[in-house]
Amino acid sequence: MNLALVFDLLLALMLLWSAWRALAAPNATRAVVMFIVFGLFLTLAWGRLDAPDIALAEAAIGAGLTGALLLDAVRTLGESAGADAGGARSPWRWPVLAFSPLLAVILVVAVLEAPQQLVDLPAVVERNMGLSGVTHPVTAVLLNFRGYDTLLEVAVLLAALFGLLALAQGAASAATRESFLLHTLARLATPPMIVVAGYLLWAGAHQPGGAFQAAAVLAAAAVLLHLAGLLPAWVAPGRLLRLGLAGGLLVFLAVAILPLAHAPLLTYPPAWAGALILLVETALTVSLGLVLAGLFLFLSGRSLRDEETR
Amino acid sequence: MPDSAREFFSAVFLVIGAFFYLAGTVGLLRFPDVYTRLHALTKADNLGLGFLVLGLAVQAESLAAALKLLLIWPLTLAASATVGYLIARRARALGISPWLRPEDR
Amino acid sequence: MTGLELPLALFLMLNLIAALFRVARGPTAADRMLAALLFGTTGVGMLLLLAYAGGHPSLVDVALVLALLAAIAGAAFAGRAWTKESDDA
Amino acid sequence: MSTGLLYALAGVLLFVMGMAGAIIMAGALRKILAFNIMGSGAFLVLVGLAQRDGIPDPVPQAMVLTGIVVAVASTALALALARRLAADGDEER
Repeated sequence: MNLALVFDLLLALMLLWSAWRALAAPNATRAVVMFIVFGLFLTLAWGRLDAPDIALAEAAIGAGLTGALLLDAVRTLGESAGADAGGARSPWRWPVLAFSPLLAVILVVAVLEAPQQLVDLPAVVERNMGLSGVTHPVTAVLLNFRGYDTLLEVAVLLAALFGLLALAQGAASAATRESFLLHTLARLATPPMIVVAGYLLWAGAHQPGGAFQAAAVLAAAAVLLHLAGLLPAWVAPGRLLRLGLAGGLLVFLAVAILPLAHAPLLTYPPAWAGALILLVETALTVSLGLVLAGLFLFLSGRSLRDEETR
Repeated sequence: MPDSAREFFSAVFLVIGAFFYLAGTVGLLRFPDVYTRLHALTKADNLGLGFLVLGLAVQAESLAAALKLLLIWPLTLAASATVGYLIARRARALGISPWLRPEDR
Repeated sequence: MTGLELPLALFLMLNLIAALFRVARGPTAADRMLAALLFGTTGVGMLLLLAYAGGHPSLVDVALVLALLAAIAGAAFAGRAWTKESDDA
Repeated sequence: MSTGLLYALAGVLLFVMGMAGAIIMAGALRKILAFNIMGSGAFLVLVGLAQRDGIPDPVPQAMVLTGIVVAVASTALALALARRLAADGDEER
């Protein structure tokens, strides 16, 4: 019996089961806890799929950000917000439940019958690696071959944060004094988190890692400091914070536009590519770290209950 | 250390680690209340992962790789101690009373 | 590589599946969270085993990140989410 | 069956499950969870299908990597919307 296949099958079943429980659990806390478990299984699945870059991002975001965001939302939205249980009242319930298995069968057949790719992308990437300025293929795709995707994606992240800022209302709660133990842990864990973020940023050029994973770890450090009462929630961004939030996108844009005089957008001269990628990644790490931290820190504590108590 | 000895120690430590994971899981399933289950959980964190990391560090190719592995352990220790304390404190604040032996009730 | 890594990873996976029983049973929200935390530690262990079982060596980095952030969900749970109402139903 | 194909099939089922949940579920928080599950399913299909021959493909991996970061940003935005909706609903009452 092939042990790896057994492992994969069990993991796939656990993915489906935890997703199912996250949807069907009778109250919000349970649903969120199951969703955190789902994220863990997903991290393992990325590991099995030879995608350590994604596993790193999933681990950092799932454990550091999504969990805290959703658990905070459980408190502020209230346990029973919007008749959370099961959703038995939707008029679409039966049609959707009847149609879903059919759709699943169609999609499964489509996946099984999917034609081979016309272009052998891994080979194309492999051939062009010499021009990319880095030796890790995922980083080469992310910041060189498909750089414009990443550029726009950074803009999308910033737009999401702006949207969130426009919606946030009510006073953010002040940081509460948490227990001495959590305090100490946050103080002890933050320096290694920053070191690990720096390591991931540096490693991205030749092995899995890079700006996104490093930024997620930095944001997680901010979340931990806030939970420990060492970092107050953000109310409105001051000038320095605004510069920090937008800086990564601005640096990326500048690097993208500069070669326009004699080449298309985002074509780095191969000799400079490595240095330019490191520059962009460093700026992105700081900026995205602030953006991702902002997603939690601007939201934290602005709640229904604050409205009620006023 | 010769390779065969390294493999032997590695295997022994890995199996001990797996045993403590099993112990943690059994405790989580069989213990009567939150407080005792916390105790079971931290066995998996402290000893299970500890021995597992040790077992892998023995067979690591370089000192740096072994040190990276060994760094994971104290991080998990600190996290599990803190979270264990926070959950126990919260449980008390919510008025969950600890389980007592029938004769002590 | 001792050849034990993959079988042990599978063993830990079976352990997790047993622990799911606690997630399903509760009774308090904390019991579910404890199981989730056990999943975290076991996940770290499995990633390390997979890394040494011939998988990608940087899975060790993933395990390191997971271990580094292990306290966050638990702290958010104890500090924010767990209230009397979480244990109903 | 290759590892890639196995997870692509799991991804299909997660996608359908998430989609059904996003339509049926009543609570905002559940809808957000359902959307996330749907997205994770799509990510698994994207990477798994490209790697069904067992060769890692960096192109979908890079896309999914950024996709995960965008997913958490949209989750946060959705949670902010849900809070605003809940707060406004309270004022009207």
